[in-house]
Amino acid sequence: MAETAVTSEVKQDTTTPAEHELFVNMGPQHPSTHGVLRLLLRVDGERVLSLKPDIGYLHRCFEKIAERRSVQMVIPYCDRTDYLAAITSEWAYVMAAEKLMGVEVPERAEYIRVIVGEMQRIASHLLWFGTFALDLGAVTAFLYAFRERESLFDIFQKLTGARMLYNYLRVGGVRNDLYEGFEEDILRFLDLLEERLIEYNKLLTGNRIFESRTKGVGVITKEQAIAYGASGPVLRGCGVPQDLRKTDPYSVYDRFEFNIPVGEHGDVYSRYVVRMHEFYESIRIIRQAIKTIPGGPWLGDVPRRMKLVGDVYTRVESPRGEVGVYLVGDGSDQPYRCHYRSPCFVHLQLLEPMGVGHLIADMVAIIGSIDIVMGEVDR
Amino acid sequence: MGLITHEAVPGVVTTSLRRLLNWSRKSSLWYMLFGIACCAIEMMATGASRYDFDRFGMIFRASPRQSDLMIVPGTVNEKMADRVKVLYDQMAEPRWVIAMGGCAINGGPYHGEYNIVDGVDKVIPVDVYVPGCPPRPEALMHGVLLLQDKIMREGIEIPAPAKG
Amino acid sequence: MDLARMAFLALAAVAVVSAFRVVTAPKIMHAALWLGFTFFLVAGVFITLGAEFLAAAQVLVYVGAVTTIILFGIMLSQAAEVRSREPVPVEPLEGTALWRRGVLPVVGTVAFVAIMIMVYLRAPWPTPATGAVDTVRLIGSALFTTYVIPFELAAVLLLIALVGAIVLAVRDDDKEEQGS
Amino acid sequence: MSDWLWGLFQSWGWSESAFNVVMGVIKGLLVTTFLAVNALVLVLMERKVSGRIQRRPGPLRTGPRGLLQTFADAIKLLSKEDIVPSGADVAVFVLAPMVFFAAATALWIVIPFGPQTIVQDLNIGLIYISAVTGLSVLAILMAGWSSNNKWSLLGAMRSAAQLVSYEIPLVLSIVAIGMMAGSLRLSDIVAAQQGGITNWFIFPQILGFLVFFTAGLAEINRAPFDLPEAESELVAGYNTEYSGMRWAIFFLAEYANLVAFSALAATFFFGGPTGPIFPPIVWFLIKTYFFIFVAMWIRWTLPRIRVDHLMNLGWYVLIPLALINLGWTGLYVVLRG
Amino acid sequence: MFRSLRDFFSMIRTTLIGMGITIREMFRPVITINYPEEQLDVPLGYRGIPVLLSDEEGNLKCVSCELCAKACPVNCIEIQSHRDNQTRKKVLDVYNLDSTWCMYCGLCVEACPFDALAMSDQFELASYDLPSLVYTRDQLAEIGRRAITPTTNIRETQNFGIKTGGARR
Amino acid sequence: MSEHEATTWPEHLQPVADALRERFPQLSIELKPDNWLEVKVDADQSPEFFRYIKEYPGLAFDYLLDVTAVDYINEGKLQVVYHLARLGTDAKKRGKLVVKIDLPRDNPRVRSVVDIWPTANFHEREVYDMFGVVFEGHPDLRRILMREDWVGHPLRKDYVDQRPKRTRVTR
Amino acid sequence: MVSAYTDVLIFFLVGAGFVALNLTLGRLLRPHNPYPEKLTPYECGEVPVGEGQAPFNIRYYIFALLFVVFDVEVVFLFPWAVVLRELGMYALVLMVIFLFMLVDGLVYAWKKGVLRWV
Repeated sequence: MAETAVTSEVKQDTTTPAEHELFVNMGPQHPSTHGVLRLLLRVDGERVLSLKPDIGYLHRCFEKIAERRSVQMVIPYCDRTDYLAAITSEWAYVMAAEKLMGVEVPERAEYIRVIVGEMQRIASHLLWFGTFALDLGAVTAFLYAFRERESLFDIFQKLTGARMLYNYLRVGGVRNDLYEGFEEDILRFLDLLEERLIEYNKLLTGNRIFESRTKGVGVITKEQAIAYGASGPVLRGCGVPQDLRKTDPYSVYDRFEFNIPVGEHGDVYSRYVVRMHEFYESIRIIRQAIKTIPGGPWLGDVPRRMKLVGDVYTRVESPRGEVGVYLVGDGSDQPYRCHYRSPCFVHLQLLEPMGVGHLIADMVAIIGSIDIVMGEVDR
Repeated sequence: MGLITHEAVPGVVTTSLRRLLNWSRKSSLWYMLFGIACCAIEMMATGASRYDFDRFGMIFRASPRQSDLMIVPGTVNEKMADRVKVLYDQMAEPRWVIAMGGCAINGGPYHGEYNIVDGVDKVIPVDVYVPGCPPRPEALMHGVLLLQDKIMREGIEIPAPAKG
Repeated sequence: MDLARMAFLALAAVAVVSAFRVVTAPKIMHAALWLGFTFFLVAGVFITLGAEFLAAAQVLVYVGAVTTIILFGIMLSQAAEVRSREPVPVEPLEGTALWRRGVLPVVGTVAFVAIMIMVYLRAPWPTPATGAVDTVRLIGSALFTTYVIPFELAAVLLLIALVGAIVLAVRDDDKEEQGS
Repeated sequence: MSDWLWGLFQSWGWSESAFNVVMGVIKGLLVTTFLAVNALVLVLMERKVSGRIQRRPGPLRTGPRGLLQTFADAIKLLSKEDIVPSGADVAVFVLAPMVFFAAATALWIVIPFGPQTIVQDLNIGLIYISAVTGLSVLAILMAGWSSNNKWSLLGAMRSAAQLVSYEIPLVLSIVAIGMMAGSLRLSDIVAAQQGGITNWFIFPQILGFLVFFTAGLAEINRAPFDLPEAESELVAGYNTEYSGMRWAIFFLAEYANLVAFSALAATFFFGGPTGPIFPPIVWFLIKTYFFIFVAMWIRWTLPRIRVDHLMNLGWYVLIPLALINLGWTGLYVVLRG
Repeated sequence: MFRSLRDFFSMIRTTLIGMGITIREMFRPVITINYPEEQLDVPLGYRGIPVLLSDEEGNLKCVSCELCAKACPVNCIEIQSHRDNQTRKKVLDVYNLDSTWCMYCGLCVEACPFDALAMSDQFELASYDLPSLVYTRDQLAEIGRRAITPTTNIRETQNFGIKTGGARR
Repeated sequence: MSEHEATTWPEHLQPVADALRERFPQLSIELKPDNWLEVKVDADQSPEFFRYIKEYPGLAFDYLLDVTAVDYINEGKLQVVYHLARLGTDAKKRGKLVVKIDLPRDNPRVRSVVDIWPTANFHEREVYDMFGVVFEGHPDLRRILMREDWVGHPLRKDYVDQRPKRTRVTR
Repeated sequence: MVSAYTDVLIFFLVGAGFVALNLTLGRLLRPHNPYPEKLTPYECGEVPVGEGQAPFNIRYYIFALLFVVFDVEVVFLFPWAVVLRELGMYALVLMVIFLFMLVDGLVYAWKKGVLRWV
């Protein structure tokens, strides 16, 4: 069995063990590393002295695959990069392809994209809420979040035909129109969610144990966050109001009214609060979009023969941060190169400044707070 | 070596004891909390309230020592393959493996790519294959039911039902 | 010979064997566990002598706390051979080592046993308490009437122990900070 | 029955001591059976309660309504391979669950099932309880140390520090009970609370109850103090390497401790196994299971507390509170005579 | 210390609030679907395994144009056909769909110009061995026929709810 | 690119272009969709360039989005692509910059930017892993996604998978 | 009185015996198939790195030390609890003095910060 260099490095270190220090492997199979993240911890008692993330346990060659498939065929693979927010990863890719091909997207399609994108954000945040609670030991909150997620999935299923990986966005629009009765379904769900969010807040957010576990833990400064290229709730938790939907609006986001929730302290709690507020903002956006959605086609005019020319970088605000797709075309219908910029890949580097000096128990909270999806990190 | 071996031993006592053992094993399949990719999320959803694995007596254990069932939920790549093997080895016998999703069965959508191990059965023996990408929770539960059938037949000569 | 006497002898004998194992156990962890077991047996001996309060205190303090502290000590110890789960190699004794490690302990032990026997022979032993006497109540009354001063002195002693422990630990920490 | 046996023994010409030994063994087996049955019920109850709280049915398919679930679990665990990891200290590894379970069993000697139904009504009952609960620290340290596993070791150190820290407030709150009753005998404590709800110790001892309940939860490793086995942090804590029956023994002992804790809470503060209409054993079960339910309810509500907060809670909050309670109880006892 | 005390009591207070929530949930009905006995209605348009559809006479609609196989991102469809000498029509001999490679994306159905393919509601595909996971023409056709029985009340053009053939407009 | 194109740029990008030209007069600047400015830089010029755009107050590109590479096998070059942005809600100050550096396919080497933007650490490791581009001055240039003993750089167009075949394991 | 405590001994033995019985019973039923890979200590799927047992920080020791001190104190408390009613205020005052000294030590420990968990 071949050892990775990280392992051998640790082996070198352990030949001269410092006083009361212990090397601990957290992952790839660990209940709270959200998949197959591996952390190499050097601990003194339970205090983390240094840590190294080791990734690649879910590297699935997405970028290579994209080079060998035609444009439409890549979309299902995009789903599988960030499998918790399939819509937003599709969106970034589809936008890039549209720009390269010069395809116009009908207005209705943009509205539908915004609606499903925000639904996806809610779904992703619900899962994050659940797993974060589970990491902190609150099993019941986890199951409650999944309960709500299932009712959202019912809508998704009716709309797209799948539970998680939708393959719903198309170059030039979306796959199918909203079904009849979608409006009632989603509005009913939003009402329910608002009710349940109060419950979540009572159960977890207000809880003293929860507060003491999250406040002041995993602090990063604004400067650190920017220097490390953080985005999404991690950046906003530090007080930087950076949200592509507002700062660099794509699609029709500039037509909706919503706020960018911003944290204060850059700790786990701030990130948590930012995400909890984003639920409400997403609800707001969906309500507005449902009210103002125009009629018309949901799929634009797409040339039968697709040709990708040039290169383009598009970015989309996913639930985890900024997803970017760098797409290069050479005139054929297959991307010449498709690079996927994942926010969590970048955030992983922040684990070290966040985690050093904290306890192992805090590591769990920190990993949960940056909401890692390994499929997206490793691609 | 215990009284109960993997081979079928004829006899009323051993058979009924065997049946009891199989019943207990199939009714209390504790699965290892082991998430790899997309399917892991569906696995979690299966454990959640809507579908509830606990109805089958299945709860998750974090340590492989205490788990009976390893659900491999996701793509196994070259870097992960060794770890999967180690984890499987560390499970206490009797142990079973469900390959969940196309990727774990034979690479699925990623088959043939560099770095992808085409199926977890190249690394560890698999008992039940559950295709889907990812399989719905019901599909996974269907797989579990199949596994329960298989466990019930272990060591007893009951003709296997026609596959379907 | 009644049951109590029998139990006394049996427990004492096992305790001696167990104490012997404390000294001879090749692994320090085992030695510590044997020690805990010995304490436990001594508590049993106390019971056969009618000192149930003392026995419970023995279990509470010695088995529960002192053995724990020893186990902690082993786990915290920096020396590799102490922590090791492998047996400690036995070296032959020679020269001054023989004197220091071989003869002296024997002399000390003999002297100790002699003193103990003397004490045993000369002390005015009370008759063993029988049946329903509430030893706790007796001890309580005695503690707060006859032995008030020693009782309060015990507090002082404990305080000193506490402060001493803290000082040692803190100093150890300081040293580390300078060292590293 | 005991009289009849005694007669039988006398007719055989056996001594009273032999009779006592035989009776002891019978009682021991009875209590062990009681614990095992309780554990079987509790595991199911926990899964059902957690299920209901989470809006799902819990075990359903094993036996009618899932009632046989724990039997299946037990048989499976019994027939599960037993792994002793390489590099483990085998003797200690094997011994640890024994010590843990033996301590859990021995605790039951002084717990009253009825006003007079106690295995042995020791007149140092309260000290005995304090002493025996302390033994589990040893077992956990043994388990964590001998496993040759880092997670086990971390879990063991954690739980040792936790148990050690919470033992003190627990014992201090027990001392206050002794003061209230003026005796360390559990039958006396039950007797002191006879005669209606107003005599229950919960009222003067509300602070003591708070301390006892919190420290007790920590002492038996129940959430939110289940740090030794914190799944999301330490995999499975000190029993990470234990499989099959050995692990089950730890599990069993923890449930035995939960029952003991609930029974003690009922005995100390809620009048013990007495009450109107029903026989004492029914009241014993009602009160005990009430606290078991509360413990489960708490477990499925709260997130896990962090280890340093746990220590702070123990040393900065519970011990001062316990001491204050001690002073208050002293005044109460002295002034009321 | 006073801070810790305050924390302790606020901890107890918030715990009681949380317990209020959980006990309330406890007396609400369970939301679990008791799977093998009862099953969630799979919505119209759910993407299970792709199946072959037949016309009223029970003949496969497929004309072996292989567009689905070309549209498949994972090449999970294997088609073999021959041209019938009399009718000059292609006859489908082999239509193998590897259900393990399939990602259930529905692109094949969208590519089919003849409404001969649809995503079914069939997802319980688990099996003990690998070969049985490759679905043959007849198996797929059988599932397809089951779905257009009149009881299911699904319009033919919308088999399983998915618009087949040219979902473009 | 040429002067007359520059006049069609959105107003807020003009100062950025001016600031770039001020120091690097030869720089070709191109406008891409979504108001991205694209510049091509030589490998030996890159350290100076990156430091300048980070530290010059008029530019201050503090936010490195992405580092990646493209293997143009037909042109015989590897192109490393940097995407940079400035943070801020003020639309006036926003600017987005694409920097492209062409490298030879055999022995591609370029100066690391980890000391300027720490976030480049993982990105550069990934590019090294996938393309074999060596980033000089990188603190820890190891493979990140692939196994440490992996042979070759998979995202190169001429990469061939040379793994031995695995066989099925049965009980 | 001794007989009361034979039960204690018996209970310990019965408890240990129950464990032993179960393990022996299990031996008849369970498979036993150790091989080196199976016996490797669990470390989240990795091959273990370094020793399984490293020494811990000395700070942990303080908790044990404090525990011993307080345990001894508790031993004094129990007899006092029993006789408090008879002896009255006098014993209460004595005990308050006694406890005061120990609390002193505890406060000292707080101030020194040795109760911080590492």
